[in-house]
Amino acid sequence: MENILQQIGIENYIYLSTLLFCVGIFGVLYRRNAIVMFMSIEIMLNAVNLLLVAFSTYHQDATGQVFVFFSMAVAAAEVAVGLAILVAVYRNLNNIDIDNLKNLKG
Amino acid sequence: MDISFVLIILLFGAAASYFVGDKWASKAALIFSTAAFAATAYLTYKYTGGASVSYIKTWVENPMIILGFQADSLSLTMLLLTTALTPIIILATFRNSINNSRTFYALILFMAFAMAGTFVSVDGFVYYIFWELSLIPIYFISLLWGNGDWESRKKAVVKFFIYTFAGSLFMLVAFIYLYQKGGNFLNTTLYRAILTDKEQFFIFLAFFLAYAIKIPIIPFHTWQANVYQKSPTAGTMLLSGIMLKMAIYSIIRWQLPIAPKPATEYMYVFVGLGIAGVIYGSILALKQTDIKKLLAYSSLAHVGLIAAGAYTLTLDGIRGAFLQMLAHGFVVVGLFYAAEIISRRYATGEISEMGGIRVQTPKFASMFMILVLASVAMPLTFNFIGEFELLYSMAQTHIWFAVIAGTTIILGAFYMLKMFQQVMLGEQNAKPFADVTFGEAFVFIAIIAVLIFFGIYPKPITEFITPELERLVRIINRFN
Amino acid sequence: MDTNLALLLLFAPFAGFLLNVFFGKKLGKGASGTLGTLAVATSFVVTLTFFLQVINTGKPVMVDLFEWLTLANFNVNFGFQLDQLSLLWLMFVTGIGTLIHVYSISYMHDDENMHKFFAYLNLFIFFMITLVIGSNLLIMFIGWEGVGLCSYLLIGFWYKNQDYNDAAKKAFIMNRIGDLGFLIGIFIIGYLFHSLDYTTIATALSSGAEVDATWLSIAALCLFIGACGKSAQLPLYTWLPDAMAGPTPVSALIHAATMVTAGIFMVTRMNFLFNLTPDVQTVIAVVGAITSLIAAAIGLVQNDIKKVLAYSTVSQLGLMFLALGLGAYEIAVFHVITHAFFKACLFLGSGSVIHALHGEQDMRNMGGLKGVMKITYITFLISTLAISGLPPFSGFFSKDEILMTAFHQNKVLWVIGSLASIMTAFYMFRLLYLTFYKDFRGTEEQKHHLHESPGLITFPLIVLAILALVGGVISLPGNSWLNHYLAPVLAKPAHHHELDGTAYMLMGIAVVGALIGIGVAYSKYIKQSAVPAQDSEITGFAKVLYNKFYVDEIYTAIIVNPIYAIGSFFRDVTEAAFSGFIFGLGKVANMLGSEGKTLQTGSIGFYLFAFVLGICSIVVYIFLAK
Amino acid sequence: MYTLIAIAGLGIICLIAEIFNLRKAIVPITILGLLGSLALTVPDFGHYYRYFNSMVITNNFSAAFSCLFIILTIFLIALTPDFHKEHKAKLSDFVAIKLFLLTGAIAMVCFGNLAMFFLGIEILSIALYVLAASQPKNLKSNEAGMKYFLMGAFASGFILFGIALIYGATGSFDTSVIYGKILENQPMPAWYFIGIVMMSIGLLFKIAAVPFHFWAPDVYEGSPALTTATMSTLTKVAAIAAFFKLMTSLNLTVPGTYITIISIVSILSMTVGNITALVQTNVKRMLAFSGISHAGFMLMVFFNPIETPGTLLYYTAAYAFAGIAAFAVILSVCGDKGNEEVYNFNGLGKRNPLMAAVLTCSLLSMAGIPIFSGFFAKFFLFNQVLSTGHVAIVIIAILNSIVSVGYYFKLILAMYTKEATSEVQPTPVMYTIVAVLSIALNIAMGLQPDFVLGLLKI
Amino acid sequence: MLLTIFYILSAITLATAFLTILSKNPIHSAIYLVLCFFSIAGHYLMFNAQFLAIVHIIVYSGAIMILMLFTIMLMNLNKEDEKNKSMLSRIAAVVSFCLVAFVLLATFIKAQPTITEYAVSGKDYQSIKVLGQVLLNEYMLPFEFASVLLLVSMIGAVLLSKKQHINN
Repeated sequence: MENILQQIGIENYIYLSTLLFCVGIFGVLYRRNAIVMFMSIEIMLNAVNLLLVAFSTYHQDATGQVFVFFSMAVAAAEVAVGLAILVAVYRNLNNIDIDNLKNLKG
Repeated sequence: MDISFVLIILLFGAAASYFVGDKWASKAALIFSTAAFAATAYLTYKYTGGASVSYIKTWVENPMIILGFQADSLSLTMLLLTTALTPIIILATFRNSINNSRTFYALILFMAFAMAGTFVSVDGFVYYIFWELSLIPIYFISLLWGNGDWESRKKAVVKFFIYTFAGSLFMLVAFIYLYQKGGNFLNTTLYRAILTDKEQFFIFLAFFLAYAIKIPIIPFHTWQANVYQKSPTAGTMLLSGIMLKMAIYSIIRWQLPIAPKPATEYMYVFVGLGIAGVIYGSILALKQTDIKKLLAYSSLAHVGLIAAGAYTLTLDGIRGAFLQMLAHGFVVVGLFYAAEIISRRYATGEISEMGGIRVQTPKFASMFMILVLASVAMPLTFNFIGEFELLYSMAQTHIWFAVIAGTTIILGAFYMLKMFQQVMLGEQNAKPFADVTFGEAFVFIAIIAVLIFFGIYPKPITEFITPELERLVRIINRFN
Repeated sequence: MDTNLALLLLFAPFAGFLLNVFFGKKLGKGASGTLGTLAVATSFVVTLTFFLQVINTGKPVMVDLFEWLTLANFNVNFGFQLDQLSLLWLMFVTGIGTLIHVYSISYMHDDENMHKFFAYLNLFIFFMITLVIGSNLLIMFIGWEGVGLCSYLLIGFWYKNQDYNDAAKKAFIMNRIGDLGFLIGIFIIGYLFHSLDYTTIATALSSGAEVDATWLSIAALCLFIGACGKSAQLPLYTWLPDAMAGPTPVSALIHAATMVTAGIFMVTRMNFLFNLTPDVQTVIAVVGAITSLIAAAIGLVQNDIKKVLAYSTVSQLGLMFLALGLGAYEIAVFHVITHAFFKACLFLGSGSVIHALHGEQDMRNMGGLKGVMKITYITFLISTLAISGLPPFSGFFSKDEILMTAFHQNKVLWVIGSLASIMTAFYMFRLLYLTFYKDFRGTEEQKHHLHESPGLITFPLIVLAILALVGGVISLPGNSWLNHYLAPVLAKPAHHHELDGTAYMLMGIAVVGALIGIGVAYSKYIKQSAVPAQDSEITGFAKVLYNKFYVDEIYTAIIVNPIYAIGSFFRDVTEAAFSGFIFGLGKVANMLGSEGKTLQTGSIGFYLFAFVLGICSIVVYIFLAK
Repeated sequence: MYTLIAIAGLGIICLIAEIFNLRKAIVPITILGLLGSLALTVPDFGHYYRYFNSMVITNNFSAAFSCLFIILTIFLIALTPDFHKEHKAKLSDFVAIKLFLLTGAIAMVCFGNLAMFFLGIEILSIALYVLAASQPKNLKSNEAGMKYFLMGAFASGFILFGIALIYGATGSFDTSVIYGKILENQPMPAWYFIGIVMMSIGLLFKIAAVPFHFWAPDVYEGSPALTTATMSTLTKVAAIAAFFKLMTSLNLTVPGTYITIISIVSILSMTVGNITALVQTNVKRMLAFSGISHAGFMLMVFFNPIETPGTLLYYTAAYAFAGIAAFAVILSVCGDKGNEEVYNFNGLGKRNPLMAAVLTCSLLSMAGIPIFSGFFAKFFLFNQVLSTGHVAIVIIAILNSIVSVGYYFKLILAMYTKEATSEVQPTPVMYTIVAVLSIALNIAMGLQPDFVLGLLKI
Repeated sequence: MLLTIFYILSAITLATAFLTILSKNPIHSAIYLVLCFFSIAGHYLMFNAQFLAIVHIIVYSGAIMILMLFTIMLMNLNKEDEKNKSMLSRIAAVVSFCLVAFVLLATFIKAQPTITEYAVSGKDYQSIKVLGQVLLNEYMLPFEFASVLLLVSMIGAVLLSKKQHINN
């Protein structure tokens, strides 16, 4: 069986992942809604996952995909903790607007 | 028994003074400092008998740091100065009521320990550690037991600390740099380090910064007057009597032998700076209204002269610097003590509020007078010996140096006598002035005895230090 | 034996000093005075033994005690050289010293600090002896500074009066200016000869060693500056008149007879050096001549009895320097000795007068004392005649020798010297007339208490007056014992003036000049009964003279005030600038910190933005920038 | 390896103990357990072991840093009960989280595979997010948690991205395999180096180096003080140690530009940290900036990475012990004041001389004044850097040290020269013990630097 | 053919990702994100990584997104009431997006090695069996360690959400 990358090219995946990663960065910077920022971070992580899978294929090696599992676990854990913090913030502020969190500065 | 024993006594004394409690702290401090003096004297005796009293041990393997306390005649002399002045300084504090005195005396002894360590270390790094260590106690002594309101005191003391700390950090860099060349920090190794002219220049400069600030040489002196004024007198005595000698000693011991080329090349600059300090300090002293500030500026003038002498790189200059260092150490402690006695009784440092004291206490006046005379280098006092050699060395370098620096004997007499006149003479002061107590008189007499004895017969000291100095001068002039 | 005796010579006064300092108060006034006097008398006796010994053997006594100062190229020993010159000096130092001590016992009897006075006097003698007998320049310098110190202490003896203290301080500082010169001279000599011993230097010079002439001249000049300070020559003479603030015995001892002659001693001591530097000799002669003239001029109009004597001292010292400058060392020494006799007598006499008047020093408030104070008057008269240069009083011989030498070498100097002598005769007789003749002009109260001084005061006066009368015999023209005696210590043979016609003519001129001065004084103060005007009424050139050519004011304006001004400048400007610079660094750091603080906005968006920018710049730098 | 297992087990024991109402026993057991783990770690010295297909590699470096982490955790856990005395029910959680955090930290220094490294750093981070936000009622704590979480997750993305690129370049996550690939001398795809840079950025974020430092002051200030203590000591040390290990094990052939970047970041960190710290009035914030500057100092080890592991250990240990001591005092002073402004320290010198002395010592140590180990740390560092000839950066570091004295002394001055503004409160014994012990360790290191340096002698 | 699919999928991925970010309503964002995840799963499928694709969908779309949606609902955030960020910060966001995208892409383009022949091992490397073996043999320790991670986040979540009982 032929390597799929023969047709598409690893570079395309790199570009795609990079773009997706940048979109994630953009999202974190652009939005003030914390939950959407979380989502953007998920996009970033997914971009990397995609890259890992692409490289896994590139090397015809399973470890890359295994690593994606860990990455997913991490993503899940992060989201869990993140949402817990979010809830705590919401309880105090009644909103999750990140721009309200500017008390610590200077 | 070797030289580390003295350090241990002082350190242990610091701990002991702290733990015996406020009531006995001063006595404990006195006992331990006297014991240190006795030990030093004994060691000196042993050393002159040909025994080695050094202590050398490797401390850290990599980088190679050697816990080396070398006893040669120079370090022993300085050690003697330190341990002799410490009990005197402690004795001088006896009449004061000091809060938290156990900490106070512990800090004084700790400082003596650090300064003693600076004088005897042969390893540049260990030397540096002691050098810095000595800053901390004086910082707290000046800060916590000083005079004047908190804000100005804080400003002065913090400035002093940061300033001197800043200077010495450059010295540390220089040491590390030298270490790269030599492989250890021993001064003998560093003397032999092969350095290009440029390296020597920068190393010299780094050392100079550290020492110029500590001595202080103008224009690095701005911390001095304020700190002297704000510190408690014990602190001022420690600073002016011993601590600034650390820097001059270090010039002779470290800076010049390690990097003599820039010193030769730019000799006029450094000697000139020292001499400028003489004039500058003297003229400023004339305008002071606070007695301790006046003495501070006089000290600036004197140490400027000493530094200038050391930078002439001649045997006379360096020996003069060394002798004058000892003499100045004693005389300045005495003068500050006198100032302390007056300002304690009159609760002011303002000269204008003094006067008419001699009528009330001729004894004190005489002793003060002798100190004033010693400070203006009256012959037959130790200071004359030092000043003569210093000025002579400058005359050898360039006659105008001697002429300009020599104005110190005129200007010095001018401000000191002016001060003495305003402080002591005149119609009886309305405020009563209690006669000196036995303890106070003892301090003065001890100092005066030293000054006059060595003024008449300096041979023991000169003979003791000269071979070592000659060796150093040979090293310093190795490129010519 | 010699060593012990020399030490006794030196330390007898020092012991007196110590005893008086520590036990003087307990001993009581009489005992402390006696103690002090005995101490000096002991020195005198010892001096006498040495003197006779040296006259007999002709060899100086050398004492080496120990090595004092170690320098790279040479050592300075603590050693003494008791030769003809120093012993001669010691003779009158200890001799007159003893007399003045005796005098002081009575004079200072009312002072509560009498023991201190004697302590200081003894200390002074100690230092003076050190100065004289030292075997090298540095030992001389010890004494040099030491006598300066004692002068300071004694001028400011009544320390409650700040004016006196000012005078004392001024004396000390002026001396120190000279001392610096002296020190520099010592440095150069040390550098040139690698020794400070007189004998070594003399040997080196006489053996014709290669010595840089310029440096030698500079050294000589520097030494002379030192002498100017100590011996009150232009431009450093202003302290001496002020020094009259001290008790009168002090003025007699220190500021007339002994200390102020130290400069002459030093130049004579170093004559082998000065001989080789003719330029400097010229300078010395000129300075001496001008000083004598100016001081005499100022002396013409002074009204304070001691000030007149002080200016007269300056003037006479000028004459001595004139002699030194002309290379006539033995003549200068001769004049020193005669001057010591008559000037000490004059001062003590004036002290006696002041004593009688309870501290009054202004001559305008004196007069008519001739009748009451017979002994004082007579001794004073003798001394006045001596200083005016009338034969056969001692001053005639010494002054005449000086003028004669000047005449032979430089007519201008001779004229100046003669003028000064004439003025001297005038103001001395002015002094005499105003004080002793006519009617008493003081208060009734004073008049009531007028009395002759007690024996302890008059005895020294009598002795000194006799010496002033006959002192000239030690160096009579044509047959000078002194020249003979001093020959071993002088590098060049003494001047010998034939007693030819010129000599007699010059003597005649001098006597006539003196008589003119006396005559003018007589006509003005006896015939016309003039009394000097009050301070405010003095006008014209007299005012300039009365105010001493405003020298003090000029010095204040061009030296002291600028120093203070510079001090203010340093204190207010440069100190602030240096300090401000350091604090400024701290301020800059703080300012930057505040700026940095504003960066910390608290906004996550901004933080992330910075994060991203950081990444971009790093990536660009590493991967894209080439 | 066994350390890791033991500590994870200890965490679980903590959780179980809570269930069985053994709350009082938690802390003693934990501390004993940690001491036991310490004993387990010590034998690792001098050996090189690989465990589980090279997932974990222990050597001197990992053992030394593990020991340091364990000691720091002991201190931190000892401080916990008093700090959380109002939330006793949560004690086991806090202790357990700290223990897991420790496992993460240890994983970061003994990883043999990037997966372990990644998991380790994530455990550490997530535990810290939780701890930072662990006062849910407190808005400051929320804000700190939120900021830290968002930015931390963002940075994790970069680390992950870097790992992916390295994998792409080498086809493996195993550090020794990667190292082998580098040694093969074949031209590496450029991804590899991009990956290194990405990971570096992520780690620079963790150690709070400029310009990735912005989170630190805010988070330090907002977090509960004990968390701040953890962050500024344990976390920072773990991050820099991991960074160091990563670089030395992966990064053989860096181009010069990389070192330039490191030195620029180092200089910026020192300067920005110190200068900004000068104007702070909140102690935690000030220490945050001081931590930033120390991160700059620590980064200087990369100039001579072969020689410097000992120096790094020494520096970090000195810094961490001083930090623990300082925070123990801060906890005792500001425990229930709700803020950590400098004025709270007014008059401490009189109120509680011992604590004041400890804080003074620790600040002096951080400022680099002998004989405290902070000084030696700086000295060893400068020595190493100078031996590679980078004089300029040493000079800049020196200038920064001077500036740093300014703000450290502000606190000291407050303690000794100002009158107390508040009542005297009893200091919990544990705080005192921890403070004294840790400053004693600091000073002991100063007196016997050879011991610590010798642990990592090459 | 595959390339076309790749482009289509990529377009969907990027578009939905953008829409996630640009939607005002968080619910819409979430739904776009789910779509984005699906498209990524499509990529995985293209790589023939079926197991991973399924896991991906289960974990992200099934767990994480549900959690998020749940939170959104819980907080009543399904409104478009979010105030926009200031213009400046939005411009900054756009600028930094463009910048970072440009820089990274440029870097990768510059760094791109020319690969003509991709390795084909012929071995099975992404079936469930292989992945399971790798995960539970070689990667056993990280696998276990991940449990610690999850435990921490669990404790953390509980700790943060637990009602506060003072001294109980």
